[in-house]
Amino acid sequence: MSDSLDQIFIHAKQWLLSFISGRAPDWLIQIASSLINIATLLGVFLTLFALISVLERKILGRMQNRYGPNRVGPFGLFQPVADGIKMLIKEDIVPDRADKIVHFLAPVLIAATAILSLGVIPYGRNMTPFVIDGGILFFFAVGSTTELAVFMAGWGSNNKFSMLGAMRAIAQMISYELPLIITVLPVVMIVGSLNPDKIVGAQAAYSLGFMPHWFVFTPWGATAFILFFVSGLVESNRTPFDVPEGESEIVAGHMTEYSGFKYATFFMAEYIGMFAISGLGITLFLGGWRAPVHFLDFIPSYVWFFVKLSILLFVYIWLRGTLPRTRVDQIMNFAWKFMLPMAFTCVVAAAVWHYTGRGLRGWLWSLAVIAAVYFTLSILLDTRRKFAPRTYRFAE
Amino acid sequence: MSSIAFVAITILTLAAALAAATLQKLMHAALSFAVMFVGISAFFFLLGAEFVGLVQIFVYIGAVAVLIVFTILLTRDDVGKVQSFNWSGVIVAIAVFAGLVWAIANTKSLPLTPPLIEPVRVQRIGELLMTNYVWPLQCVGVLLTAALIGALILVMEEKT
Amino acid sequence: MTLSILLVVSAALFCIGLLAALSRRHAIFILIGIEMMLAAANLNFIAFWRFAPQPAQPTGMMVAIFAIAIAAAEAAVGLAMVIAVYRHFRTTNVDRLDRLKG
Amino acid sequence: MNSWITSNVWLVPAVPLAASILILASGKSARRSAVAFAILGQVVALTMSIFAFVSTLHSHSFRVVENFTWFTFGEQNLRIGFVLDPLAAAMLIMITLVGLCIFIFSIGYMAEDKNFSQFFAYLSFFSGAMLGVVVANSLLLLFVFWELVGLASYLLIGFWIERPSAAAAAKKAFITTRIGDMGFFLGILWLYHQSGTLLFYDGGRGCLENAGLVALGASATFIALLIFCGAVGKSGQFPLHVWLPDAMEGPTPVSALIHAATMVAAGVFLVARVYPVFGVGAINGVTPSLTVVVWIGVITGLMGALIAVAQFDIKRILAYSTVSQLGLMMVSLGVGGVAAGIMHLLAHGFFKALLFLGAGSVIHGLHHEQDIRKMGGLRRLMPITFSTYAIGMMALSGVPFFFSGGWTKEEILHATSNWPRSHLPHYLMLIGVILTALYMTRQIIYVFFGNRHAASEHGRESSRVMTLPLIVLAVCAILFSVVLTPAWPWLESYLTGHSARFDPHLLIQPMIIVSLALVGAGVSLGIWIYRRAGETDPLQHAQPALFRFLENKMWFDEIYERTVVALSAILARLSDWMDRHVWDGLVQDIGRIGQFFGRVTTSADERVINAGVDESTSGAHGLGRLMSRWHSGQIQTYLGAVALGMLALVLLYAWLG
Repeated sequence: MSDSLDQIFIHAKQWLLSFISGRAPDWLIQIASSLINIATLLGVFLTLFALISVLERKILGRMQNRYGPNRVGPFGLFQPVADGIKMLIKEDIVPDRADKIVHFLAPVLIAATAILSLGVIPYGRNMTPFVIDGGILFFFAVGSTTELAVFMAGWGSNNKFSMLGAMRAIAQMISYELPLIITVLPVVMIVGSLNPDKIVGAQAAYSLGFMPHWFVFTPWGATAFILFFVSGLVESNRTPFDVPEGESEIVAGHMTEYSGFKYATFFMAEYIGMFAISGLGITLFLGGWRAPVHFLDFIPSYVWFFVKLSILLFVYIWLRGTLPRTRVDQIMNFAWKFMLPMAFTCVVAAAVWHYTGRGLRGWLWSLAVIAAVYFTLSILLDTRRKFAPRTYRFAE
Repeated sequence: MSSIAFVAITILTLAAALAAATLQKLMHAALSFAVMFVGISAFFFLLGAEFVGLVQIFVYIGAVAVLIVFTILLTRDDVGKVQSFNWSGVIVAIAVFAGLVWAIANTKSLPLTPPLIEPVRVQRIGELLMTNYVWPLQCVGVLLTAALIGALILVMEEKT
Repeated sequence: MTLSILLVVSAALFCIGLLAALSRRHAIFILIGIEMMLAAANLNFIAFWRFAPQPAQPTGMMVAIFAIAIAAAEAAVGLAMVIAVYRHFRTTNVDRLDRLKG
Repeated sequence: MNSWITSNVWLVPAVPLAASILILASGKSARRSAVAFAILGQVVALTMSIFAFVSTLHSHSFRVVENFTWFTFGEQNLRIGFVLDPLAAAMLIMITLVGLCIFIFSIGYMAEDKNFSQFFAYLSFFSGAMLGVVVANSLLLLFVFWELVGLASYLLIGFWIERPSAAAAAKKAFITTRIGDMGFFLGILWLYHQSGTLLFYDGGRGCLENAGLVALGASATFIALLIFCGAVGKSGQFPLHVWLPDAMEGPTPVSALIHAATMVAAGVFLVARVYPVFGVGAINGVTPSLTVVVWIGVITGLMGALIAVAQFDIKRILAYSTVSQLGLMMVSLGVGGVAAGIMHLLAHGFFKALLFLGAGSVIHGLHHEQDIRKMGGLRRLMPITFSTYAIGMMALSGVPFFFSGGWTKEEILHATSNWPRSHLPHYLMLIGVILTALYMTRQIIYVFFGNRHAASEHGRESSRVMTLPLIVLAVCAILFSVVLTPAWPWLESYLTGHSARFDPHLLIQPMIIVSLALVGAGVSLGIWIYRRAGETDPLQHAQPALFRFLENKMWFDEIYERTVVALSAILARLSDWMDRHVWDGLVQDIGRIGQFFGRVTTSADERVINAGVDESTSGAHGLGRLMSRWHSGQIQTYLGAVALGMLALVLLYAWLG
């Protein structure tokens, strides 16, 4: 029963396709199946987007000891509908001497890339929308085009603030793209393939019944996941690193000149980017749609995926609620001086772990390597930057 | 189906390339340049070399396009002025094109149909990289670091 | 989709790159032209690999990969130079950058 | 007994030479020391000569030879040496004795001359050189001293250099003797070439000994004649006698020493010394060279005597008499009477020196008046000079019995009489004797007898220092005849190496009577012609044309002037012209050719090379400029070029492939 429940969506799709499978040529069938995938994907994640946008405000509220939006619908659940309608009916202002085409294309491109990156994540047992041999690479390739889109947004609106915001965003995203990819490297190295399904497959086994072989439980896996999660935060311009559209400084960064539906798409793209990054994180480190314990296997795979996803999202929102915004140069330094070396050590630690027999001994050895590098780095970075005495500068 | 795709992609790429070559507005040209590379990677997908396509997107659109756009940004003061367009280049290009086409037409063994192949998996490429092509890989590594440092030095603001 | 047609397409791409390099006055567009030419070359490599009698060693692909890497490095350095030249000469108009005149 | 002197007989010439050098070194003002050195030198030389003469008496055909190597060049070495034999010894005595008398005479004669010491230096230099000629054993050494003698004669003739005539006379003497010496030098070379040695006597290998003579072979006559040229030049024989009369320009002691006793005798001595060469291949004593000697002697003798008759200058008459006497000596040598010639040479040395010194004291007395027509009646004014002069005149004209000249002349006539070749020379010599007697009596009458003329008004006798040598010489002229008489021909035997026997019967010889008759005829003819001697010479009155002919020395000077001198002038001008036009022209042409080539190369250089190089450089420059236009700095043009190039390659490849 669990299997049929697990594969319910797949069967549904097969059922739909059966209508046209007989009559149409095969490329039409292919297109149809990919269309179905896309449709379900959009449906699921757009509703999730709406839900999360409200939940985020309610959770933040609760964190700040206040209620979130609770006026619209029961417990404020219809708030996204209200927001959506608000966005739609707002006038779409385009700056006069802005670069019309670029201005218009920017939001489209951002949304497209975000959605594209969703396509390769395995949501459940053989529920990966597009199975590409170099799935992970596809994810990052598409991810990297967001910078161009952000730039187009910044440039198209012909506004100094937006331009500056775009610059900052791009700088930030480029410098964190490197650690992001290098943390993924150990996983791919251990699994030996760029295909997400194979990666999830590699985390299938359980040791002693209740210990799943997720990579996050290996020393290098843990550090890699943390680094991956932080880079993910930066990639999606989330809270601690949401400098580009830091309200207090440069209005809305590259999105200042956008209003109405274009702004909505930017907003949506941001959330979908967040979903994609966390989805990938889950696939790589948290065993994808695998159950944490063996005996909970009966629950369908996609349920586990979304449970893990919601946990990660909560962490996102949690972070947004608590951490202050970091300065741009601190972000940069942090990336190049701490994240990159640590990422490389994860690769080394993974190698050590692998060659010392993947057992406890390997575990300990890789932990030692990581600990050693961590401490030297902290000493190195720390000594040179004692906390500068607080200097007060008053406006003249 | 693939022939239709082939035609579509060709049109997309060539149009984007022509736009990149001829558009007066620099930014539009640069962006069409990026679009062209999407077209080219599509080509690669079509020819069964996914990995190269992905790398193409990743490298060109991810890095080079951004670089170009940034350079255009940094050298903006005369962007507004109309850049003159000299026609001798066009003539030479057309001549070369005609020459190449003539050469292609003349070589006998070319009109082949694509044989069926199983797609090259990334793992296979990884193996090759690590076995036959280790030396070129190291050289490219050195080259890239050198380029990195070189570019940095060239662009670094003098401390004065 | 025969090989010769593909080659014609890549030749076209190459010539468009040449056109860009030769006719545009802006320094960056010369680089863009060069990138196009390189891409056309990659296309040829992959095409020949694809149409080669199977089972062909994927050398074409390997060469393409390395070519892409090198082209990227070249682009980076080229653009750095353009910026340096701009900072020095306050112009990127190639016609005026003829200090190496004979 | 070879005494010390025989082995180093070279000391005899060395002493006077050293004396002359000392005089010169001690400077012009040291008059007294100059005389002392000169006289001392001469006395030492005389004593050494006497010792040498005594040492040669002991053995027959005495000959001592001292040879040594002068210098070596390559592997050949030149040997010279000194010889002492009767001929040399006799000559040594005669030269030194006569020299001493002349030295003493010239003290008085040259007293008021300003470069007095220089005169004595030259005199002793001359006597040293003459002694050298006599004792030389090698023809080359003889030639060296021969040249020194020539030099000395030049210096002495031209002593009063400020007088142009003296300078011209010295130059003339030197040049004419040089012409003779040239022949002499060629003879030496030829002889050396033939015989390989110039030494006279070298232990059998000398050129005068048999080995050397045989080596000469056929060329002996020519060598002899060439050497005879030297003798002709030096002794003033027929063609080259013109310098002797002009040499009278020198002071009288010089004339006495050089032109009476010594230098002119050198030629005769040379022929006597080298006589074996003349005698090679003689057919009963007659060789072609000797015949030539005879005829030259005859011509000179007659010519000298004839001219002497027509001269008015007291010294010129004596000069021409010397010429004729030398001719006579040459004839005696030519006909084979070597000893007779030498004996006449010695006797002539004494009485001719006596006559010259007499003339000198006459000139000195009459304050340098030399024309005999202005003299006369000096008999009472200058008795000593008159008496010694008369003795000299008697000896010269050949009066036999008491006077040496007579005996020697008689010997010569005897020798010429039995010359197998022809008797003509004998008869011509007889005429010569008559003529000699004639012109001597003419001179005596003009100078000493007759009434006094203008110049002789204040004539008075010379001082003792001048008359003493006259007396000594007069005594010698007389005593010398003792050894010459045929009764006891000691000197002849001494010279020829035979033993001499005293035989009074030989005293009377037919030839003596003939010569006595001839002399008597000559003297009486002279007295008869010149007893009314006045301003004009009777002969001139009788035969004016002939007389003028003789007076002008048979126009020899003029002939020579027109011929030899003119010829040489022509030659000089020709060579000058040759030099200026031919050689100079040639050099010019070569230079011009060189210039021509230079011009050709420079023009080639300019037009061809420079132009070429410039052309190529400008070509390269043009090409460079053309190419540089391509370097427009536009990067796109470069790219375009690259593309086109590539296209071309592709097409080429496709087209070829």
